[in-house]
Amino acid sequence: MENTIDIPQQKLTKKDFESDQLVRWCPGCGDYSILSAMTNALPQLNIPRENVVFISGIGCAARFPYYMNTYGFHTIHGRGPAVATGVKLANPKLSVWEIQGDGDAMAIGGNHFIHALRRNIDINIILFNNEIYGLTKGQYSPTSPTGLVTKSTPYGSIERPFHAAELVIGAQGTFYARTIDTNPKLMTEIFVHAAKHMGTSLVEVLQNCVIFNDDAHAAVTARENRDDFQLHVKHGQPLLFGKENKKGIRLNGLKLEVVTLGENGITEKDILVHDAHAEDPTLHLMLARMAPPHFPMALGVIREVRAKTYDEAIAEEREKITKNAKYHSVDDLLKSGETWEIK
Amino acid sequence: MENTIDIPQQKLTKKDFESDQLVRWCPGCGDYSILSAMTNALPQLNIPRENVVFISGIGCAARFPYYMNTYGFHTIHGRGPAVATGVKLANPKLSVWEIQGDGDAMAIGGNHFIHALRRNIDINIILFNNEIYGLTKGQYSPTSPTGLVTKSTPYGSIERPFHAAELVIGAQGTFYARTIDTNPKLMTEIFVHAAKHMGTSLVEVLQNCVIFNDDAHAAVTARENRDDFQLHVKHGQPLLFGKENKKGIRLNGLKLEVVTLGENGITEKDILVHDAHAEDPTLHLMLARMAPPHFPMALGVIREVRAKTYDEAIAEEREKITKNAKYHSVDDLLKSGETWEIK
Amino acid sequence: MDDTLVNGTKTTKELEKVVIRFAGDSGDGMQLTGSQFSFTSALWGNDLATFPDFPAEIRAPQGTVEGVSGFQVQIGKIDIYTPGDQADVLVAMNPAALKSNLQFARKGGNIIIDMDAFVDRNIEKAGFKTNPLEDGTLNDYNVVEAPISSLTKAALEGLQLDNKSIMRSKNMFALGMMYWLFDRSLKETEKYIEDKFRKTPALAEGNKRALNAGYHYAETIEALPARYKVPPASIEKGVYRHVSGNTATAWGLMAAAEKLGKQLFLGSYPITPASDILHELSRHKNLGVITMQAEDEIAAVCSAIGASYAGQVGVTTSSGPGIALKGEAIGLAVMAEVPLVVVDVQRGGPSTGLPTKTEQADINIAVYGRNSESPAIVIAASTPSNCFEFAYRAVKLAIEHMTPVILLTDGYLANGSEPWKFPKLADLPPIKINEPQKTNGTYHPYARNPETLARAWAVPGTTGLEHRIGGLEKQDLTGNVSYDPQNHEKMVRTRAEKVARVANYIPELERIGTGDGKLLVVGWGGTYGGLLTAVKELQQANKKIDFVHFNYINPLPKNTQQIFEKYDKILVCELNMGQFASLLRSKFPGLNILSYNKIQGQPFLVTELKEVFINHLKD
Amino acid sequence: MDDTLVNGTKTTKELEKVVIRFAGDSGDGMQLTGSQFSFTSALWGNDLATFPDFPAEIRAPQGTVEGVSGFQVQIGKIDIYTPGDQADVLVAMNPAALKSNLQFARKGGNIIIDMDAFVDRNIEKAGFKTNPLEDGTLNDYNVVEAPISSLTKAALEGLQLDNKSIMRSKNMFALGMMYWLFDRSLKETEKYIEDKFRKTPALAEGNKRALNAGYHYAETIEALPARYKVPPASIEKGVYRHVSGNTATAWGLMAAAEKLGKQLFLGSYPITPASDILHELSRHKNLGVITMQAEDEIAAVCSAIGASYAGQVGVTTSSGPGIALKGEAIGLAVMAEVPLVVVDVQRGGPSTGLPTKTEQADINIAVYGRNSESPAIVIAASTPSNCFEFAYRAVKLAIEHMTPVILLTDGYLANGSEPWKFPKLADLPPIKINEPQKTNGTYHPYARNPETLARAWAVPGTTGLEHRIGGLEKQDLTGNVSYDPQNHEKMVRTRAEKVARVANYIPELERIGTGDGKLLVVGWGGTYGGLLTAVKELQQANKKIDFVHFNYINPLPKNTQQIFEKYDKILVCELNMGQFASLLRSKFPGLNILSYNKIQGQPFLVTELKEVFINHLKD
Ligand SMILES: Cc1ncc(C[n+]2csc(CCOP(=O)(O)OP(=O)(O)O)c2C)c(N)n1
Ligand SMILES: Cc1ncc(C[n+]2csc(CCOP(=O)(O)OP(=O)(O)O)c2C)c(N)n1
Ligand code: SF4
Ligand code: SF4
Ligand SMILES: [Mg+2]
Ligand SMILES: [Mg+2]
Repeated sequence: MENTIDIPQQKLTKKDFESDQLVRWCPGCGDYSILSAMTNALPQLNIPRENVVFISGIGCAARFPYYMNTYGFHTIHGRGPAVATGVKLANPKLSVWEIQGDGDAMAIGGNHFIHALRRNIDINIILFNNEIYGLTKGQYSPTSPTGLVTKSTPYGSIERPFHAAELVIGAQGTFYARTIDTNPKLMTEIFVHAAKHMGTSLVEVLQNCVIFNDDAHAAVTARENRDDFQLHVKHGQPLLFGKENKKGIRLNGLKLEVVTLGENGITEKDILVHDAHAEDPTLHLMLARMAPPHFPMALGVIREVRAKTYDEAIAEEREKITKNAKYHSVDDLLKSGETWEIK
Repeated sequence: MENTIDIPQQKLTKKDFESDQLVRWCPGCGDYSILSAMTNALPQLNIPRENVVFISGIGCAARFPYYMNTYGFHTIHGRGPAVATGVKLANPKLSVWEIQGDGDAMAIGGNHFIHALRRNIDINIILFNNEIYGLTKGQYSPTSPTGLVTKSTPYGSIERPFHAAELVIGAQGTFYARTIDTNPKLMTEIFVHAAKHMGTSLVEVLQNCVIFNDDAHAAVTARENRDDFQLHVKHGQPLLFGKENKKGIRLNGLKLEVVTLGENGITEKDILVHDAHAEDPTLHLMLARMAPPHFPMALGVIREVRAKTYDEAIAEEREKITKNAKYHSVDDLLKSGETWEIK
Repeated sequence: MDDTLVNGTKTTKELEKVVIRFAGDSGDGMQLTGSQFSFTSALWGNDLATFPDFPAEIRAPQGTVEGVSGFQVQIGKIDIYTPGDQADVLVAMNPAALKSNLQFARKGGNIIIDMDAFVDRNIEKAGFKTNPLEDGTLNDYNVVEAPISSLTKAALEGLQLDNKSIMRSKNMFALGMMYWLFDRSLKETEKYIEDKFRKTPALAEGNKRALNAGYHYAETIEALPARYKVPPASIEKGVYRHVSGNTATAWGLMAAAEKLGKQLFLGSYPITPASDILHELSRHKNLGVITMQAEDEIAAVCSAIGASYAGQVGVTTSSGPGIALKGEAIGLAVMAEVPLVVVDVQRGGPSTGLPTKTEQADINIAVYGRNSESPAIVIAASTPSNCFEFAYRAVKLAIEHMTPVILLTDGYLANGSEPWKFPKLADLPPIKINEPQKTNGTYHPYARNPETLARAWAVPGTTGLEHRIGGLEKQDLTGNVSYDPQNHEKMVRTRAEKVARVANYIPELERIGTGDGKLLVVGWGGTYGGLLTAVKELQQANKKIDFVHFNYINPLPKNTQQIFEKYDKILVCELNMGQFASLLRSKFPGLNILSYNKIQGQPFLVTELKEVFINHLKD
Repeated sequence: MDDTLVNGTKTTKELEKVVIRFAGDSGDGMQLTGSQFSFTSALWGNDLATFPDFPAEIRAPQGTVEGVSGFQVQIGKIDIYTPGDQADVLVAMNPAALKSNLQFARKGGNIIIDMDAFVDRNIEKAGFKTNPLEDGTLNDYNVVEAPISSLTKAALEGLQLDNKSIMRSKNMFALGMMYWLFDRSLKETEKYIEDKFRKTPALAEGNKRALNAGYHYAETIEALPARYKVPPASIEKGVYRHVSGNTATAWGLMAAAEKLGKQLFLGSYPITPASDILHELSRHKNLGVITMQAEDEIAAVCSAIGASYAGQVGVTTSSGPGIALKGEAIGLAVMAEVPLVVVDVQRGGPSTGLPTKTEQADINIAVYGRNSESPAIVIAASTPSNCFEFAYRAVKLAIEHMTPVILLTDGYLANGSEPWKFPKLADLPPIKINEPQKTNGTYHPYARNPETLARAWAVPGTTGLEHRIGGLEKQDLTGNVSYDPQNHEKMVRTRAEKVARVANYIPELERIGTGDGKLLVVGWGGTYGGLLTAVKELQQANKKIDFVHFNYINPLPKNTQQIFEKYDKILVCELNMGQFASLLRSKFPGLNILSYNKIQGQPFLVTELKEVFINHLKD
């Protein structure tokens, strides 16, 4: 594995990762707290600043790289995963972060999104899901719920939305985590976790767009819903939630159900234990699909499976081929095969 | 629903659907039998020829429309679902078929593929999956297995493949069926079934490319594997297979397992019953994921769920809006709002 | 009005035309203020043109330069073709608005500011080092320092409105002042306010009070130099409305579809400054419109092609980066010979460029931006309101000639607006569909109309015309796939000739001028208003200068050569690096075709143009 | 060899050059036969050029016209620049091969057929109504009816080979005949056979037997009119190999990367006729090559941009439809000013067009096919082997000027091949990287080299140079986002000037001819061989005709105007509708620039060109 990361000379701080550019999101936008979580997370990774690259497409979210004091490339709409793939393959030592809005990732960029996941290239994709097109002033996105009234759906959207988790796992994704912009600590934790995963890490952040889709995630994020509608999953831990962790998730045939500890004789033993590392994604999909009002929403690392990354595979292949190679320079290659001399 | 289909004047036959063009696939190509199954299926649908449209992108598979004596449009690589969507919305009375190769559908066309499924527009997509790029003479495709040696992977592919079923269901697909080019009867049946499904029907045909990827599906399709590695699923029927249907699929926690009737006290009651109509796709995904050598491959209609189609939703919306509309012509519209007269 | 609005005693002065600019924070309601002023002036009988100047950021922090929103309107008793170069009156609601808009104010003009907003914190936020009201920055202007905020507050006292709502009425106070200044009635705006706040009477009352307070304040104070009168213009009789370029485009498309008795299918992906066409069309699904917000621009154009193929009017709308993505699919429509309308609302580039700014740099991609020999009809609208006409014509040409039409508008036309004497559907030119016919019982999908060379539109669902088409080269007549070399040459030339023959169906160029000038000014698209104004003003000053403006880019009008060859100098003025000039040079070798270019994301100024023309007339 | 190969007595005749064409079913091994003949001739010392003619279908049914595969080679004792217009000797292995290849045979030339294949069923399958050997179809040719199949069978008797393997050796029989006809040694091909069938000695033996049997049969029969001698050409000394355009392109890219000490990153999506570059590069991952078969062309170019941004040599390869998809991303590279090489192997269009045929119609999209003002360097290779040089130069220009370079080749160059005196890496021109420098401790990503105007290549991973770039307009020097109007104009002009200045770093045009002719023939790209041959032949006939060929399209060589202005007539010959001529007209108004165009998916014929030139010289 040539993918070893240099360790910086001195311990970096949050400040070191903040660029000198004025942050220009709308006041109150959820993007601010994501930015802050990121500048909190990076120093924990012990990667020199110059080895960190932020790539993005276009959108409000995609302005992110300008605000990071690292290398950054604000590319074109939806193509971030493709550019990031080129960056990572050109220099596997880099810690590559790719920032996408829901439109960027799942509308115009849908194809690159699923293919990055399939190839399992070792980059970290942070998906800012505000269920709206922010930058272009409020059209519905592929994650907007049916019925949403937006500039381009004055009578309410008639489309069925994607669910990021299902698309990610359907595309053979190896890492899927979900978090919310109102929980900085969880975000920071998950960014660090994502960075450490070898392969394409997909972190979906439920992000609030105050201007065009305010409170889209309130059913989960609102203070009063925190206990009943957030389930923080952890590998190896029982799926408990609610005030004092009194509620839990139980398997019933091929269905999940919410149960209360102590009621009807239910004990912790009945509660499903999270296995993020299972190759088979059945459980991950079931957890990811949970949503209010009948279920809490699962937050945290839902799937984390180790599979060979695309960059690893390339390095391995090169090593093998080089070992058996008959020539070692273009000069040799040109001379190989059928040649003749005119004297 | 304005989506009612005219009934043709007289009963049509297979011949009626064959065009006068010389079929130009390689001798032995699996595409021939798919074509034949299609010309078998269409007369059963009782749709007048002029209301049938075949749309395709580019590839060997995509030549299909030329061979059908219906309307046909051989468009550009990967964009068939988008063109087909436009066709269906422009005239919901049409029976729209969209033919794609695996590269066309899941490489360049990946985005349109998943979005057609998400919107659930009432078209029928037939995916010719030969796990290779045929027309461009043999490069690997997003469905090629890791390790496959092709023109562009002389040392074997290092990529992880998509599984069509998982991508389709991950994209909120409502209909997924799988069939094989060596079973004309099953193909015909499934094409008819797909046509009757309201919404995007996705039929994956395991197709053999004799030239560039011969026997890619032999583990399932070879005569000697038929019994042990094909499971023909039917809604409401137990998942039995093998010689004399002696083997079956049983649920064990969140896993499937192959069991033999009569062994260890196993009876038909232990065998899982197929429910293609379940909204929750957990079972469908588990079935779709089964593959040799440890499992048979599931063939038949694996998922078939009724959800409002995009074309239905548009028609409904229009009806509602029209009922409440204040104006009924562009003339009226121009006159509406703030106007003034210069005299 | 260089010669008219002067400081002086408080009298009423008559003006030919005047430019007013409203600027404030995004939340200050400047667009509304501007529209109301425009509407009232239109009712009064002025000719006018308006242009909004939106901030690039969605909602930059309050009080920053990035968050300033502007609205400019020129009104006149003469014909008005542009929103004007520089503001004779600038209304600046806060220091940031002043900071970013001072560049648009005419030296010697009037600046009305909300004094209350000029507190240290705001001044600093706006990026001023010192207070501009005190440091001489405004020496060249007549500054009216009005305590707009506090007076509004006072006027609204007792209305039980929260502070936010009160502050939101400031704009009405400013508008009231302008109504007094230009001697306009408050009636229309009062009516508008009542309509808008029907459900919140307190707000209605508040806004009306602010409006009146502003009016009376202006009447009272000494600071306002004079009262101005811009008498009604002599405007063609008829019923008018305001329309922006994007709205006019949407309506033109709808009108064409209705005329044809077909549905309008829009496949589009949002992009500034084109999105409003999608938004507008989404509102009219009762009029046979289908809008599909596609997953990307490629799906957008492909779904439109599918809809056209299936017999409806297929349209796609976008701007530069999106247009770049559509090239392959437009090529398919060229080859398959299906109608398709592509609207390109041009913006500043290259790449993402200056998304909210205007530019005219997509001629190249429209004319040349497809692989191989792939000719398309390219036309361009030239005023906000004639976007209607050219959108209509785009559909007409696409369907009558069975080929893609690219309609170029731009950010300036899209967002600008002007009064429009709108037509009746019955008066619009008919659109003729090429009906398919069988020859001896067989249908030849590539049989052609002998005059236009257009093939027929045989749509799925029609009994007996089943046929197959596609992107591979087609055999003449049958449309079957053909690799025959001679057939290929024939088909390439036929497709080119088909587009060339469109010249027989478009109007000839109209020359503005006597024809004996030595300088011909040439423009195309959205720069029409500025160029026309500059040329007319010089013509009135007896300069020998003529003008032609192109709405048809490919093919060119038939009389182009004939007009051009009379001039020593042909000066092509464009908001790009000379793309149309280059195209003209390639078509008319031997003529002296010069270029004047500006690439600043801004329209031409009339003063700037006049200077350039005068210099050219000198040597 | 119009004047040389004649029917007559069995003697040896000397020829200056001769064209041989092998044609048979896809499975008949015609490509191999042709290559062997070429290789043997090259060793013998002939100059030569070859071109394969693949069927459009993957594998059409045996015996049909659609399934015929051809290979043409011209060998000479003089310099050979093309595979030749028409075949002096056509080998047709079955009726379908005869049917589809007769058009390429010279009247009066020789046709060698496998008599055994001319049975009724095959004749009918090929689409002949009657037997062409009997109905007079071949009256104008000298036909040699050889029982190739049966003699091969006889020769291989007793070898325990199945019928399929025996029939597969037919091609060697035909090759043997050709070796006798042109007096060539069998040695090299025997060696090749031994190598190829090392693991199946019976096949090796069978093929050798067939080869020898053909040779001896030809020696014996009466039908062959004469034996021909094409003496060695006077060829520059050195070591040679055959190379096709696509292979040369791949190797040129690799050479540049190795010279730079960088990795070569190819992001590509398969498309005919470009895929072979991807295939070739995939084989050399031990030489610092990374190939990524992307999900589509957009991902392909974007990954290449990412790789360039991160400091490796980023390249993408495609053909027309794929190039159309890359426009938006190329625009990003223009704006971000990162190096990028885009190889466009042109094919017949528009849309999917004629995917297996050649054409030169992508100048427009290469030069103009991006939104807004988005200049790119455009260069074109002109022979199969100089694809190496221009691929190398494409990398050099992209990196030294920090901007995208589009390299145009075409299907004819890509698949054609010729002997190539390949260079040593050490002899190739150096490639200079613009190294980033800090000014007073700060790094300005948009600081420029004062001569080239290129910015530096500061790659992620470099300590202290962290910076952000993107597709929005950049502030001069800092590269920060800027909406400033003046800055925008400056940056648009700077990017244009940067590309214009590339003219200072490319060779001037070389004129072939005396300079006193009145007709200047102009070509570009892959038509070089044909044009040069035609012009040279006329020059030898003392016609006043000169020739310049362009490898640099944008910018043009500095001396273009200077050369052009000497001529009354400038005749631009292209395999399109006149795209380069149009570009030249737009740059050099006032010159008499004419066009000769052919759009048939086929290269120019020398005879055709000579006729055109003679006509132009007349009036
Ligand atoms: C090719 C192209 N098409 C369209 C656009 C316009 N555009 C910019 S961002 C955007 C969508 C933004 O939504 P999302 O990705 O969800 O990001 P958000 O702004 O919500 O963070 C669109 C449509 C563009 N810049 N380029
Ligand atoms: C834009 C574009 N890119 C690439 C191609 C070349 N191309 C044609 S078909 C094809 C892939 C064919 O594979 P698949 O879709 O699996 O169909 P199959 O031939 O196997 O039936 C490719 C890469 C093209 N025609 N257009
Ligand atoms: S528009 Fe929405 S997403 Fe964009 S910056 Fe504003 S609040 Fe955030
Ligand atoms: S290449 Fe393969 S898929 Fe294509 S026609 Fe031949 S056998 Fe069929
Ligand atoms: Mg969003
Ligand atoms: Mg395939």
